Amino acid sequence: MIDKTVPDAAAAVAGIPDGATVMIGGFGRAGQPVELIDALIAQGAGDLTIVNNNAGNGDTGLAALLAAGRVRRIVCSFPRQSDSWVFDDLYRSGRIELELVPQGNLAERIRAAGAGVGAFYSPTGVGTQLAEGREHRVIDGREYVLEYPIRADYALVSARKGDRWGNLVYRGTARNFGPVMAAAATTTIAQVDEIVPLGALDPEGIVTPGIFVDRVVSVGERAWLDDGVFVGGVDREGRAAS
Amino acid sequence: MIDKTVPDAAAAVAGIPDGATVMIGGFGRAGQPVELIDALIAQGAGDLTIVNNNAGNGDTGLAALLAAGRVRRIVCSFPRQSDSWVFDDLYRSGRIELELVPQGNLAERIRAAGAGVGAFYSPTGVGTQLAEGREHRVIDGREYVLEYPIRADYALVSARKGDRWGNLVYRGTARNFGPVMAAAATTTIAQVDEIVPLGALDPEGIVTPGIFVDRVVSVGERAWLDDGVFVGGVDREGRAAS
Amino acid sequence: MIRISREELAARIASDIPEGSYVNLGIGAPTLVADFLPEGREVVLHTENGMLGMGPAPVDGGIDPDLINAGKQPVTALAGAAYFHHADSFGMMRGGHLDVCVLGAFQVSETGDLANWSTGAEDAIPAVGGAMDLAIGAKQVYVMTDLLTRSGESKLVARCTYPLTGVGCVTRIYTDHAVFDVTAEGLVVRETFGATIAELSDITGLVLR
Amino acid sequence: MIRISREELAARIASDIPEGSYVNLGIGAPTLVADFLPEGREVVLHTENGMLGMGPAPVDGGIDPDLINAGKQPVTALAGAAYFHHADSFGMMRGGHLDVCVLGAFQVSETGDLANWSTGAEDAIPAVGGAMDLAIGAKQVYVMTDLLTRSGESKLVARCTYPLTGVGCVTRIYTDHAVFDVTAEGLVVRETFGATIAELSDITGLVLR
Repeated sequence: MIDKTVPDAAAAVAGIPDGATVMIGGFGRAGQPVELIDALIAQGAGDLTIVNNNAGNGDTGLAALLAAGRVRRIVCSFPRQSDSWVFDDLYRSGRIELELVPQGNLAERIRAAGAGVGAFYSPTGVGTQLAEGREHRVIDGREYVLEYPIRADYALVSARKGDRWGNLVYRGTARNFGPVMAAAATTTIAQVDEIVPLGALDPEGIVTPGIFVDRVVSVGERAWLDDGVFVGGVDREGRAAS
Repeated sequence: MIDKTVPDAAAAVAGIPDGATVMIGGFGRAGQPVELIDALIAQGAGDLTIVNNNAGNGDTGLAALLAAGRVRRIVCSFPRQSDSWVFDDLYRSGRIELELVPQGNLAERIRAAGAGVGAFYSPTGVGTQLAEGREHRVIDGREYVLEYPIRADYALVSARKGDRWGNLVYRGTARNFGPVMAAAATTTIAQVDEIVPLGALDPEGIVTPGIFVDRVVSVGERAWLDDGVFVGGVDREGRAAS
Repeated sequence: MIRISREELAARIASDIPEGSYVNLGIGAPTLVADFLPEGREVVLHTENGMLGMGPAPVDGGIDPDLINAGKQPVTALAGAAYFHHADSFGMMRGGHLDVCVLGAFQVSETGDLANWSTGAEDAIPAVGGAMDLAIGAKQVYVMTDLLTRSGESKLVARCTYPLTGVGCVTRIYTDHAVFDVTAEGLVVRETFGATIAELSDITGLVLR
Repeated sequence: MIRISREELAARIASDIPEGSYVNLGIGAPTLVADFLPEGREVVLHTENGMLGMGPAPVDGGIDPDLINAGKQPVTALAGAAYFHHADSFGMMRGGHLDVCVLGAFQVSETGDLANWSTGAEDAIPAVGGAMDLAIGAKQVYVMTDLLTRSGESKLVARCTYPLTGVGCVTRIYTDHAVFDVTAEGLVVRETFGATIAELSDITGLVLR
């Protein structure tokens, strides 16, 4: 019987070695697999390259991984936020490398890795600093820049529900990078609020088919899903990281 | 109020001119928008370029459009089937042009058009006749062939349900090319079994967001959805077109 | 010179967005535009982080951390909303499916070049997000900005000195003094809120029509 | 020489597919493999037209025209199945996510070149479908074929004379006489159903080990 479920977050992140490239889902805190990141911090892997849209918020999750000194390099589109003080400090003191990628190129490069596309021509960034040194090409009168896939050894994603085959459904805008990252990593690890029996997920609505997922761990229901109490994502006053 | 619904199939295909490039969804008969194709035949547009996975089955739907002499050129991956006699005859007598594209390159080229990708490198077809004359490139030690987007003036797709914003959900393997074609055409026309009120479709399960759809027409429930009676797709004995 | 407020400008932009448009409102001031869309006019808002049909901020107690906009503020979903992943979301932009996006700016050139992601300051931490994708992706790229910086320099310039976000991408510039269209023949004053073309030419240092 | 039947060959292939594998079975004979997967061994079948977790043909009366396989035959969906569109489906192949695909062949070369889509006949109507994507996409590409054509020619060849489907893509060849692995050192007889290596070399005209 196929059973990709693992008992806890520690088991889920077992084996991630020093020096690994790890994609981490989420846009800010929405969809950030905080429990897996906490387990990764406890696990101890270091010298990591992280691929994420941002570079951590506040002092938890990805920010805590950065603060623990485990990250050598980060590939992202928007590190600077009102609550990115952990990254800001590391960057200013030269303790972390940054590869800045326009968000759509980041998403499409990750998708290309999962879909076996060798490279693609994007119109995004043409004529800007971020396309300097890249190969350009005019196609049908429009200028494009050649972009290569971004692959990873591991992807850590957060989803709403999963089953023992690794099928996943997400929730709202927490879906964001999860589906493309799941397909772009050698080993994909998903934390879910709830593991459901095989067949309980509507086959029309499965967003990440299990073929892309290696391990699934339930981290339990988030209280606010039922009672509206806030946990994570934005701050209690609804003020946002800009 | 946004209302993309139109009263009937004739209104749905109004304005498609001679010489248009028209994508038609479906894999064989599954997902083929037969009612829209019938309306297109009645509408009279000719000299068409059709993009479809196949080249018609039996004497209905796409095959009927071909038989009516409206198609100058077809772009597809698998024209030759046990029930493709209409195409076979046109092709052998030199009355239709064929561009044969490996199925995955076909799907990805259509996707590229919708996603604004200028071109991409595919490993599919390298070293074969179908890649002859195309640009090749070695990336990370693997050889790829450069593939360009396939765009269309119109896309005709078939979906299970739609709403007045043009949001669509599909059913089973009838989804196939619908979502990528809907995004790759200037004007996308969807036939659905049922138009439902806005908000009735689960926002987590919408496969084609309305941004890609211009007109939606209900063609009514297909009887077999409820009672298992067969209509279209495969023949009554379950023998398949190979 | 007469200036209009940020809210008045947001209302002005909102009134120019036709019913049925698919619209992305950038982080910051452009977000205000949503509040001024005329009652009953259906416009579908896109947020880069994976939703069409974005609704307003939630009322008290309705905050859902799984439902945020590009600025990471809590939002709601309207009836008809759809969620999708990031590659699909940016495919919508890059593929030219959005009718309008409204972006902030540090500078806009008279040929429609946009600079809005970096001041190029030595010690600044760079961050680009979806700005470059939006700049080249939407059919109409509107800029919403004060015409002058706090120190009185024109943000409308002959040539951007800040790092570019996109080349020749801006189609219209809404400022607190006037609205400008970017045309093949240069900047055209579409509407002024009081200033004359001569006055606008004077403070921008540009040839305007 | 001893030959095994098509069904026996399908069973042989099925027994080599480990539990948990993601598998695509090509049109025609390879489809038979599904019928011989050992009871209780979970293998997830992929069909190019957009489903993982494909089940067997429906029982009488259960035919659903929206639920077909790549051969356009009616199938069913297992618990755990998922549907997706064509670009996603072929992304799975091209991206190397399938563990095994099983394909038919006109010819296979000793270096693993595959020819299975065209005999190159002048009057033939070409059709390629997903063959080229499968050939280069799966981690293991198994060919299932008779060793000899009806006219007695070896389908295992030094160099394909028919138009290629993929270059160096086949990893193993299951035939009615023997099973061959394609290795960097040439074809290795993995298993024979009776014939000696010398006999196999004789009828194929190839150096075998």
